[in-house]
Amino acid sequence: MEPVTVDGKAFAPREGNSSQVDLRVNIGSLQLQNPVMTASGTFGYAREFEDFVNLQRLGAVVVKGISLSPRAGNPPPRVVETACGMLNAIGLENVGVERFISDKMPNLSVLGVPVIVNILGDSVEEYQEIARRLAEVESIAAIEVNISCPNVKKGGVAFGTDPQMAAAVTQAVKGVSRAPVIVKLSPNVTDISLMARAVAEAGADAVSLINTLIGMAIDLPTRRPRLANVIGGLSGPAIKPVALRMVYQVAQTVSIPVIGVGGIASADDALEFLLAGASAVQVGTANLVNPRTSEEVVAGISAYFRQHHIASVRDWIGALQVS
Amino acid sequence: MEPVTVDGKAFAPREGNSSQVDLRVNIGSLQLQNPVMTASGTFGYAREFEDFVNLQRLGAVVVKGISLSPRAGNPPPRVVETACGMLNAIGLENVGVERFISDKMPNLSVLGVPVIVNILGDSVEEYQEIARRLAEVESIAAIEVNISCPNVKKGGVAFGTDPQMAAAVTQAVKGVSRAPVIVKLSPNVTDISLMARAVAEAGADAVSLINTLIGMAIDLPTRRPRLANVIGGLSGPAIKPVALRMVYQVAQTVSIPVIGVGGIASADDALEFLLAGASAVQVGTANLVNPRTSEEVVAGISAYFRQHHIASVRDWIGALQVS
Amino acid sequence: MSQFQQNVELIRTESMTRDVVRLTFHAPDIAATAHPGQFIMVQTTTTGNDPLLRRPFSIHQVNNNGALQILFKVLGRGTELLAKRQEGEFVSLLGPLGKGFTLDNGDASCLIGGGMGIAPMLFLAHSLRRQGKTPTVILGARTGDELVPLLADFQQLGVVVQAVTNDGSFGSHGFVTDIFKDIHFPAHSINPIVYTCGPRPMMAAIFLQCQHKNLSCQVSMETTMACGIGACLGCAIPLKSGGYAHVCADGPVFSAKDLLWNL
Amino acid sequence: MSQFQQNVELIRTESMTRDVVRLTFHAPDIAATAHPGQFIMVQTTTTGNDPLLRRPFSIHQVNNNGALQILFKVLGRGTELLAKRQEGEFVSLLGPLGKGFTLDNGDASCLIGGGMGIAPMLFLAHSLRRQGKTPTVILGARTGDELVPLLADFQQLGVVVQAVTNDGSFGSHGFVTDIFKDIHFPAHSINPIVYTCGPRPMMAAIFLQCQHKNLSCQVSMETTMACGIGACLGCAIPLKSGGYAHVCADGPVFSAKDLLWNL
Ligand SMILES: Cc1cc2nc3c(=O)[nH]c(=O)nc-3n(C[C@H](O)[C@H](O)[C@H](O)COP(=O)(O)OP(=O)(O)OC[C@H]3O[C@@H](n4cnc5c(N)ncnc54)[C@H](O)[C@@H]3O)c2cc1C
Ligand SMILES: Cc1cc2nc3c(=O)[nH]c(=O)nc-3n(C[C@H](O)[C@H](O)[C@H](O)COP(=O)(O)OP(=O)(O)OC[C@H]3O[C@@H](n4cnc5c(N)ncnc54)[C@H](O)[C@@H]3O)c2cc1C
Ligand SMILES: Cc1cc2nc3c(=O)[nH]c(=O)nc-3n(C[C@H](O)[C@H](O)[C@H](O)COP(=O)(O)O)c2cc1C
Ligand SMILES: Cc1cc2nc3c(=O)[nH]c(=O)nc-3n(C[C@H](O)[C@H](O)[C@H](O)COP(=O)(O)O)c2cc1C
Ligand code: FES
Ligand code: FES
Repeated sequence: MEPVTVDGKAFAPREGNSSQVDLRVNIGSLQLQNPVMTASGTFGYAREFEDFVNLQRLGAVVVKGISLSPRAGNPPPRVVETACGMLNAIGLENVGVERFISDKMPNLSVLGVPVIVNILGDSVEEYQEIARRLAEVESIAAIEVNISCPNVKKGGVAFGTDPQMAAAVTQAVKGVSRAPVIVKLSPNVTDISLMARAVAEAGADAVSLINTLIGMAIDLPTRRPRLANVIGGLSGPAIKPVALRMVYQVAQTVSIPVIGVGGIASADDALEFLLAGASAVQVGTANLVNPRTSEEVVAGISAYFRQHHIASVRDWIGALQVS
Repeated sequence: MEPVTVDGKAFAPREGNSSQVDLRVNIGSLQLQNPVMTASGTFGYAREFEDFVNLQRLGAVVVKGISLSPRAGNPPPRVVETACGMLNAIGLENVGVERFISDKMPNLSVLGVPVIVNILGDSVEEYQEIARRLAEVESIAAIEVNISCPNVKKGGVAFGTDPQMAAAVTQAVKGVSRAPVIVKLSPNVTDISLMARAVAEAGADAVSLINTLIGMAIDLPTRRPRLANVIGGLSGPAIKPVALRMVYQVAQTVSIPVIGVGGIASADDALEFLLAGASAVQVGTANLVNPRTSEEVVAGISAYFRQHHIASVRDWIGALQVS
Repeated sequence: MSQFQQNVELIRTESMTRDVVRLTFHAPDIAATAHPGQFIMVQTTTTGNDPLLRRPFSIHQVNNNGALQILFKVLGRGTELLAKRQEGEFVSLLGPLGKGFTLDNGDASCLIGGGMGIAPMLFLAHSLRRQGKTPTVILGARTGDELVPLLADFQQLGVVVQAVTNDGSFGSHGFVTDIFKDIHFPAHSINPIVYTCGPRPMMAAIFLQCQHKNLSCQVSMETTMACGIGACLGCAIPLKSGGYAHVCADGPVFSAKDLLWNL
Repeated sequence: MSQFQQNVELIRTESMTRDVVRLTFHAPDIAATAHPGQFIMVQTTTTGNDPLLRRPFSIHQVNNNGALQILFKVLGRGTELLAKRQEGEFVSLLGPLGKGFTLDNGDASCLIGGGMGIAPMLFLAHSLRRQGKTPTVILGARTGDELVPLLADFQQLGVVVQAVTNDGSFGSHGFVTDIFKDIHFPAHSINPIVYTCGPRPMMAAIFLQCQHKNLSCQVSMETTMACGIGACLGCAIPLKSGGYAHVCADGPVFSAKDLLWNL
């Protein structure tokens, strides 16, 4: 078989069965069979999707953010649709780390798919304590640290907007975690590369981005905010251009793997994020619209690579042609 | 006529002819007949819209950004559609301040609508020099300072992301400008309130927000960025939730008027921005889709106020009910 | 408890009133497993991502031939788009979703539907009849136009419908609560039960009456929803015991006494 | 030079091939003021903001009864949506836009349309015929299916069409350039002119031949556009003299010699 040249870059087709493509990627010490994950908070505890998705086909599932103590979440309304997107203010409702380990993990660990646990806290100590508890659970494939939360000890400034605080959280979690540590970056910053560099230097094994953009919606008839929480997080196709730009930017800044998130709803979307330099992607809001999306993205990437004779996803990652 | 109570807040209907509503707003020393402007870069030099809009019905028109010297702009492609939005990388193509004054202003000043001139520069001195030249033109109603540009003297950091630099530009322009000075804020910052406060303290008569979010799009078949400039500015309905949130936030921070921009395509959208605390609004991308939008927004606000017995737009501005 | 995501054929569209539409789909898998009170999430767009989210609708009726109906009022963009879909087109449905009405425990029941809350009552009445029960049915609407086109379907089931309209244009003049006030179950009834769906204030008033009458009351609740399958936690509803339930997974039917009503 | 934004009735839809569609609107104001080579911007959505922007199409033909036609290939979401619109529906048009072909200066002309670049050539041929001129017409397409349905309209105008297909399935086998190569205007022609629209490489090749033949050449250019009315400066095209022109306002028809071709 001839090597295929695309815009001057040679893509070496894989030997042997040309209908097989190598989709494996590494996130720190974790090897995934393919680069497609689900995004935290949009895939429940995975079981909700068993009727729609063959979970074993996914690269990994990332579960809803877990805090030290259970949280009831925000009063409703918690979600509102916007143009090509949605705002959510779930308020990080979750069962807390203890019940997560006792009630949820046993179910999760038998699904045959790597489970990544998203965590959140109000202080460095809280993040660390959650990570310490999770380190006891062997079947956890990785920790994803959601740093978009406000630091209650530092006057409520979000960990995700201050490089020093983000580095401190990363270091604290990394220090106690057995599994690779992914730090999930907030897009609500002036320079996301700065944040990425800070957490990379603090020892993060990977970064994922983007979390939601902060937004708001107003109900004209009642003259009130449409979310009880007033503001919420914007996600969905509307934010894809912002996510893609930030992934491109960060992938050029840090050498650790970048996981692209934001508005991915199809294999084409995922392929674009990989081109921009992401080593893996997460499907978020699209799961809520079409619960089969994540598996369709895996299948679509395979089909595309077969059709275009791309032997390995590693040849594709970062292959964007910028003249 | 009875005063109307809406959610506990009394709206006093205007005396006399109840079908007339008072839409007048003040931006610094400038009084506008209504709060609806066009956004810079989306309304050409206004003449392009004469077949569609009765320009005299608008509050003001804001013209395309003007630099000291003419700029050719970026190579194509310069625009690309995204989900409920678009990216542009026009590259600030403009005729330069001299030809603007000699060729464009004579036409603009006879339109019967206040003309606001958007300006941009690579250094504080450049901004000031443009403002100084424009100060000689009496018919200019206000200057809008676009601070999203990189400061070439300070290593290319955008004026719009550094409070000190933004304040310096504001002060410099304000010092030479005869007309009120509006500073247009970038949303690509961690804390837009900080930026607003900095320019307010430096003497800005008003702030307008938001400019575009930085985004990117990729063309899968060619594996290239879809904009020749790689990155561009995201605008349109997709960004409305972000704009609304920032306007709400800034309106609670500064006491100077806030002009709301971002995804406004209807009177309902405009009414929401006014509720959130904007004293005026700008219609941007919507002009490109429906060139009549700006006039329709004016008419729609009037109709809504008449129907709901709101006597004056000043009773509506900031009337959002947050419990 | 299987759930399906399927592109199914729209086999019949009916304009019930100016702004109430009934759609019939050929959706045998969903129809076969559906229980009364469950709902489906319907994709409203055919191209593009705006509106982005599916819309929830109670299952109005199913039959053995795989037909599944929804009945809805055109309110905004999503329902507008759905109302425009033509027979023969395909529509993506997700369902059956949520927990429906509990049917088994009582021998006497009263079904109270108000406005579009009538939608799930047809399926419920049908299922109760199949169990050999004869529920009392109270249907309320703003005006007669919204009620009349629905009566025949209930009557076909052999149930007696008490109609009430807010404007008195059909049936009694007033509200469903005015009728329910005077309903008295036979003294020997075992676990008599009230099923209701409609505007929140209506359901709250019915629940209050049930408390006085010592009747158990099942309510079908609405919230804004993103996913409908328990994935996003967007559809929270406050519980009397504190915290929240999720309407799409724990409901939409709840025992009224478990909810926080702020009565 | 008035421009209109109007909701007009779609009075006829024609499937020319599997993916080429012709739509006829009743748009008397736009039709009455349109010049060949001008275009319209068409709204593709009926609800929602996705796709957000209008799509540009050359005016294919107009008549005295206010009919206006576009001819297009289904490529992406916008053209897909347009292809689905039904007769009797209303569509928002913006036009006539841009600067069309210059008709007045010559007495001999050759019209060369390739692919969807054929679209504006019908209107142009029609206008030239009304001026009593008899243009030479070369139409090229990938395959015969794309050409055949269009021939009758040109023939009705009384012009001779030279057809060429890349696959040889109809007319000559090859490219429009192969035909044009052998076209020689009468020696006494005053300002003979070549009008062309099609893929950029085709137009570049035609322009090159024109330069050799010393013929003036007008090209109708495409770029991505947001507004179509000169407001956004999105549709830049590099000029030979440096800087950019704007296709929607300065074009879409340009004198080929003014553009930067990178030949
Ligand atoms: C479990 C469940 C079952 C439902 N069953 C039915 C049914 O059988 N028949 C039926 O007609 N409707 C039913 N609804 C409500 C239905 O989902 C909404 O009417 C629909 O989503 C509105 O979509 P839209 O795009 O037309 O309106 P939008 O554009 O989303 O909104 C238009 C206007 O309607 C208001 N609105 C939106 N959703 C609701 C709502 N749930 N209740 C009241 N006002 C609303 C909005 O605030 C807005 O003012 C059900 C809802 C739930 C949660
Ligand atoms: C002045 C002008 C006149 C035109 N006249 C006609 C005409 O008469 N008939 C006709 O069929 N088309 C014409 N076009 C092209 C037409 O506008 C596009 O085909 C259309 O906008 C595609 O829209 P879409 O939503 O279907 O495709 P999109 O979803 O926007 O794009 C789908 C795919 O097509 C590609 N594409 C998009 N636009 C173009 C383009 N302009 N050329 C080539 N590929 C493109 C995209 O890169 C993408 O790969 C004209 C364009 C201009 C600027
Ligand atoms: C309903 C909802 C809940 C979310 N919860 C979390 C969460 O608990 N932790 C987290 O890090 N991100 C959370 N996110 C953010 C997503 O994981 C993702 O970063 C974001 O939605 C952007 O991707 P998308 O556009 O594909 O949805 C949530 C998003 C949504 C829509
Ligand atoms: C094509 C285009 C050109 C623009 N040019 C300018 C400009 O010259 N100066 C400026 O301050 N903003 C410019 N903007 C930003 C708009 O004025 C506005 O702030 C932004 O588009 C958000 O509003 P919208 O969503 O209503 O378009 C431009 C926007 C677009 C789409
Ligand atoms: S709607 Fe998503 S959990 Fe209920
Ligand atoms: S498309 Fe907007 S200026 Fe040409």
